[in-house]
Amino acid sequence: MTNNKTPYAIELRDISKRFGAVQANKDICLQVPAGTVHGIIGENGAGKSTLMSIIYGFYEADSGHIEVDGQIVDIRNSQDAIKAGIGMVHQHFMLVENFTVLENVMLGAEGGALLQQGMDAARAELKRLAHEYSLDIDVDAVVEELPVGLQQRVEILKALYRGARILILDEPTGVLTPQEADHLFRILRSLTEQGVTVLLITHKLREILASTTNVSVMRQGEMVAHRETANTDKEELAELMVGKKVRLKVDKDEATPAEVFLSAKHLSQLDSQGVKRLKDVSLELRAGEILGIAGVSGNGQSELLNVLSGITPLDEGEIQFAGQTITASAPKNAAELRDLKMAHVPEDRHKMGLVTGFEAYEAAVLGYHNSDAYNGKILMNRKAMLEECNSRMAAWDVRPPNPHLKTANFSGGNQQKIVIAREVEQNPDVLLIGQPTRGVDIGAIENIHEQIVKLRDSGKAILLVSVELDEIMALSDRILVMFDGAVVGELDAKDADERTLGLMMANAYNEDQKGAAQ
Amino acid sequence: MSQAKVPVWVNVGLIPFINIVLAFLVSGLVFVAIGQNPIEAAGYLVYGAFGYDEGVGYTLYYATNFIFTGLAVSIAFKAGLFNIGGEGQAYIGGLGVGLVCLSLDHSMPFIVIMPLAIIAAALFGAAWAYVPAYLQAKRGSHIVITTIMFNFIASSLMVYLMVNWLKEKSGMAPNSRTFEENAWMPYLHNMLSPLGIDIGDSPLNGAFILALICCVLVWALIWHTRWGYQLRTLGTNPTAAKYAGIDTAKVTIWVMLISGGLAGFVGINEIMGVNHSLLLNFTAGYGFAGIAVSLMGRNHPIGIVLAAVLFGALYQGGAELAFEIPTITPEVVVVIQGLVILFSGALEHMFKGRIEGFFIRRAAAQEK
Amino acid sequence: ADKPAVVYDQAGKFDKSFNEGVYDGIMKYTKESGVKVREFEPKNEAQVEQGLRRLAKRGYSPIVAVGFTMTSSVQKVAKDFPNIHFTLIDSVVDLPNVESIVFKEHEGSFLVGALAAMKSKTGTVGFIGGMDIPLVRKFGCGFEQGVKYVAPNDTVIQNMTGSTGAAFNDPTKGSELAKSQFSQGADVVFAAAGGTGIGVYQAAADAGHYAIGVDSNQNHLHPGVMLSSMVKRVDQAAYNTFKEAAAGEWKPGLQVLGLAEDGVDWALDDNNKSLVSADMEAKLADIKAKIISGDIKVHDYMSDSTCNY
Amino acid sequence: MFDTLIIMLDATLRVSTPLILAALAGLYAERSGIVDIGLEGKILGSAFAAAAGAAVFGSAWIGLACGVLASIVLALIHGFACITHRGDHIVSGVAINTIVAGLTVTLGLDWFGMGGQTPTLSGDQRFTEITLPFADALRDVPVIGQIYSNLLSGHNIIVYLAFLMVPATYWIIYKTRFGLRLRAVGENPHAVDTAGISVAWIRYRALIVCGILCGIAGAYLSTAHNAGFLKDMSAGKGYMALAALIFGKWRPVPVLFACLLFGFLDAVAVRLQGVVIPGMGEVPVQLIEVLPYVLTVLLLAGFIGKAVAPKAVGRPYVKERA
Ligand SMILES: Nc1ncnc2c1ncn2[C@@H]1O[C@H](COP(=O)(O)OP(=O)(O)OP(=O)(O)O)[C@@H](O)[C@H]1O
Ligand SMILES: Nc1ncnc2c1ncn2[C@@H]1O[C@H](COP(=O)(O)OP(=O)(O)OP(=O)(O)O)[C@@H](O)[C@H]1O
Ligand SMILES: [Mg+2]
Ligand SMILES: [Mg+2]
Repeated sequence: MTNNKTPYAIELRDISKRFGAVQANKDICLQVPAGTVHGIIGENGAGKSTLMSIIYGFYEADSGHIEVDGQIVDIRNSQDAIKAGIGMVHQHFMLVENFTVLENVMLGAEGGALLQQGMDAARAELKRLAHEYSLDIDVDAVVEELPVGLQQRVEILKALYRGARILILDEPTGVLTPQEADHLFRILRSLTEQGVTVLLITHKLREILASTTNVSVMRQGEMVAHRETANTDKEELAELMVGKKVRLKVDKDEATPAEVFLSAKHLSQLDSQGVKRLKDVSLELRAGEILGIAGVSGNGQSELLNVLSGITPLDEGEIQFAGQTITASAPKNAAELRDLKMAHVPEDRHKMGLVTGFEAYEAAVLGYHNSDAYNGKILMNRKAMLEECNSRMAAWDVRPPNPHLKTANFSGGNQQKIVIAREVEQNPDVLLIGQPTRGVDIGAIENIHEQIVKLRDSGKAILLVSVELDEIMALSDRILVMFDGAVVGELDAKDADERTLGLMMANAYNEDQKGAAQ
Repeated sequence: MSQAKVPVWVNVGLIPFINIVLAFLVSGLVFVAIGQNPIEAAGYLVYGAFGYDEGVGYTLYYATNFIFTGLAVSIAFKAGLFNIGGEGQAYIGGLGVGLVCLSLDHSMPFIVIMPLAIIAAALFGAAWAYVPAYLQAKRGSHIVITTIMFNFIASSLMVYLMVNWLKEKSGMAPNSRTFEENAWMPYLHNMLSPLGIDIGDSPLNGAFILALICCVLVWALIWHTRWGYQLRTLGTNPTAAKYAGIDTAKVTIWVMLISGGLAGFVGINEIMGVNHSLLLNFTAGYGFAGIAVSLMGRNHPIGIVLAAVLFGALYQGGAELAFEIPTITPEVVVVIQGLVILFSGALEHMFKGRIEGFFIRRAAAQEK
Repeated sequence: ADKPAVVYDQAGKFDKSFNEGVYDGIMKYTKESGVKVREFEPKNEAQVEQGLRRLAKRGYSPIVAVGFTMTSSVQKVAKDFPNIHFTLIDSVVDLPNVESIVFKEHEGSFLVGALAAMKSKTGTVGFIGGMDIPLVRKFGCGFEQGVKYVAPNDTVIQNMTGSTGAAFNDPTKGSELAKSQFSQGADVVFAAAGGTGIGVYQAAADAGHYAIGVDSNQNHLHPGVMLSSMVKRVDQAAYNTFKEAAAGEWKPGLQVLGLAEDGVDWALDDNNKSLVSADMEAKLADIKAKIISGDIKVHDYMSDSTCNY
Repeated sequence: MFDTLIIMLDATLRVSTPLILAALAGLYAERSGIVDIGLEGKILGSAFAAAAGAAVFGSAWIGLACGVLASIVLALIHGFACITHRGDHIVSGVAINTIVAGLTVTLGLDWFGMGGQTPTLSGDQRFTEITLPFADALRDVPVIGQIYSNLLSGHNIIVYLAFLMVPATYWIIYKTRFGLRLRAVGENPHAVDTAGISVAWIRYRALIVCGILCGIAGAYLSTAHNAGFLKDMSAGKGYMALAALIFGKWRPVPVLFACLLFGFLDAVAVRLQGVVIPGMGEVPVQLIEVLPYVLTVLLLAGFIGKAVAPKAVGRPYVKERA
């Protein structure tokens, strides 16, 4: 690094990429010295994944070029990138789930027209890699039967097997507990010691500070800053990401929990494959409190929301709500629960909360479309729907305030406002809310957090699911931690810190306590 | 954002138009390949379809079938279901019509038979759609495959019934006896002549009016009722439908019942309106053509009527063409139909990106 | 003016049998008289009537309608155009401007049945019908009588191809049925099945057995395999119709053509000469004479819908 | 009884041959993620091209080549629509079936003037039956000899080819690089793309193989099993093959058995006409005809096992955030 004669492991010059109307990357320049971990941060939609996909040949840049080890390389597809020694671990794994680990690793690098020859060679090479980087794995296991952490390991092995010298990791810790993440970073360190260069994308500033050499910040498709990690801090990075000073704290008073609005006992639920996704979950939700559910994504939080809101029927246990008892044999669907004043802001607004093909005024009644307010005897009452949509758009500052605009054409934050407005304006007793600020920028986040606290203060019960520990800690009055479909711990918000929650999320808290005791 | 900048008329007008023009251009090549002048052929086609009263009547008579099957395909499509079973549903719908006419024509007046026949067409068609719908809704069986299978099952069932039970004893072919005239759907030329309006003799009959009524009802149902709202939600975002508490299984089954019922109305036009007896193979591919009609009509009743008339014109004009030029078979129309499905269905994205890109760039340029 | 026309049935004019027979008659007429005959091949039920109506409107007369499937359409259109002459082949419509021509297929089938029995070495012969309708059973019944007349102890295996119109155009099934009959010992098969027959004859050729054609003279299809054909002179009927019409001698009413009228017959030409011995030929001539004279009474299946003779 | 069985099985082999070829063709397409209800159209198109080619050039082999070529072209059109332009697979399949149904008759009429048929083929224009070595000598050996001479011997070369294609397909799918990639692309095309392999190219190759096999199936219909082309002669075999493919759960050997079962039912249906079964009366042939379809529906409904399709089948591949 000090010797500026050494070419960079990878260097980007003026990379631009446009998707239709969206300029995802604009004149991006980046220099990464060999053998370092280089962090890239930026808000959702800043263009990080797009940039990495361009390096990996998944997308082709509209303009600009890439140099590897000082040589211009023409990367038109992933094949070219692999040849140039680039490997990538994607945000969403690129694995064939019903293949074995070995088959997945070999795919694209079979070493001949017949499989048998390559298979033996691959086995040997994987053994070597496993040994060298402590990446142990059963190569004959079928991938869909492996836990996510191991699936990620397969992805890394895939890249290394192809001889990657530059490894891109796109939000690798989103599915890991802090402890698993630490293990990953140890692996990365041993990789860099062998001369591998790592590009790391993450939202978690803590990880950036702990494991990178340099960090670059992207905002709205542009590269806005480069820093040496040693010379920066959380506050500066956050400000660079958003472009203004950020308050990382929410103001709220002490909660005054009152009567139980909703109680769930021993809930269990099976998915279509017969796998138990919820295991004996019990909880109580009181008026005037925010109950946070923490956990690594995919540990039953979504299923819990779905069962509580009536989207999927439960298989065992019972729910008490609004004087009704809901069981497997006496289920209530989402519409019936809405009538009992339960509202639900789903985790994924695109997949669930909205119909992106609908105009805003139509999407604004989703779930309440049977209500008398929107219906005449036979036909729907469009006028009433439009009037209500107009007034809500004004109240919640939805931009643009056009009820006829297709929902898809609002930005993420405004879509989220439409959903939250719809649910909150029905004046529910219980609000289930999942990932309220996912994909929403910091400005809008503040607003949404304020609204949630306001609702609590007016005596409603709120169940908050979020994978962002910061958000959970900032908003909740009480926190439940979920692991593998079960509730594995409960904390008062005052006692929560990142380490404790992290251990609980890995279901390692008790052992850790024991270890400490000894 | 990207859609906002593309004017609506581009998506509902220009792009479909280009697709159809392409289909016709390639059809023209087919004519050239068989040594016919495409312009001359088109001339016969247009004259045959629209050149004289009777021709127009035939065109609209064929269009009636296409409206029914086009609506059937499109309402299912709106709910995200691909109903390839229109053929079988139309067939069984016709069976229902035939059974009503055969059992009541001696004892009941037209005014009783007609509504009963219409109900029977809908019920029988719906019944044939019910099993695939139920299996899709409750067991996730792929409706495309099950409806294809049910087309074959319908055709065997009809052969069995016609040959063993419904065939007129004295006749050769497996046809039922001809209904008494009080079980005939009146011809439009007969309905209009008392009013002093003279249109040429053609098979165009009361079923055409039924088809137009169906268009209005389907339009209102889809866009102006809460049930239609649920259906569109299911069709565009099934997960959101679950979230909204919509009983997706129920909506799936109901929309398929309606779809099957609409297809069944082909039986009114063919059995009650034209053939006046129950016979084999009267559906003649109308069910499959419904796919093309609904694609071309962009799943909107107005579009479907236009597309149905276009297809009716092709059928009638094609018959005229084959009549005038014996070396051409009416099957050439089937080729055109296939090309329309190819270009306006399967290849709909071929120009879409580029055309939309053009308008987006133009809009962007204007902003600056 | 002389404006003859013809409407074929949906099998089309090149079905190698019935429609093609009409087509041959037309060719002959056109060649002799120089008058072109307007032809139309409808593709569906609605087009049959439409075609007839259109021809009538344009003043074509006589209009020959081929096949029993046209019956109801001819009935309707002929009523609407009393000045146009219609000739319906293979079915009957009783109107003053319609001539109906039907054939005594059972008589011709009797002859080829007798021939089959004479030729068979195994004592088993087969009959393959097209669509299972009385008209086709009439062929089968006549054939069976002919076989039994020559060899009362011979077995006649009978199969029908199907129950719909498609059964007249399913050579695959025809060939499967023929193979099945061969494997049951049949060594001569008679197919009265339109286009399906093509598959039957092919199977006979492949297996080295004999086949008998139907409607037109099909001996040329597989010389050495085609033992004969039961010809139904639709060509002659069509030819005569046009000829009579041109001469102003066309008459309405029913015409029944049998052996006596040369309406049906068995075919003997260069293609099958070597297969038919002089002895067989003589015997057939004798039987034919007896049928014409009434000494042999051939039961018509369609008279009582049974084959009890 | 034994003889009858042999005869039925013999017919089963003949009838199931086009089904086997077409179902394997479908297997390649669907394993690569492309739904192909255009099997029917490809068979029909090839049957026509093969018969036309054989009639014009006087050779069954040239006919076969024409048939295969025509079928590949149709497969490529399907690919162009579904792969290159991300069109709906079903719509494209329907379009191809419709176009072919009309075009074969239209061209046939123009070329041969025989109502859309081709001339009847004979001699070298057809694939004729091959007698296996010693078949005649062994004919009289009970059971084994009968099976060998009457059942196994005496089919045309395409029948043997079809049966050989089953182990060949098994080998290709499970033991070769192409097979690995093919299976992967039908399950998760993103994984294949990021592994540096072109999704489109694999799918195109799968469709070409599909075209070749459908082409052989079509040529079999018109130049081996029959002697010429007839309008609509594929008569639903493509759909039947699709049913067999589902029934065989997209795996070569089970697919073979599904085809044999369907072929057997067909052979039985031909022979059961008018047969009176004691106690049951006359069996309606339609009942047997309909069995394959009913069985497939029951299978899909999960009443007789579960049919799990390749995960990515029917979904156009778009590079986007998953
Ligand atoms: N395939 C695509 N088609 C159209 N637009 C796209 C596509 N992929 C990304 N975009 C858009 O490009 C922009 C940048 O997206 P990108 O995925 O690179 O962001 P990111 O920084 O990785 O965000 P996140 O933190 O949410 O992963 C966004 O506005 C996104 O909507
Ligand atoms: N995959 C995509 N394809 C097409 N357009 C997209 C895609 N993803 C996002 N967009 C469009 O890009 C625009 C920006 O979306 P994005 O969610 O990044 O907004 P944003 O700038 O983050 O706004 P907000 O601050 O409200 O969240 C929106 O209009 C959205 O419709
Ligand atoms: Mg990203
Ligand atoms: Mg955003």
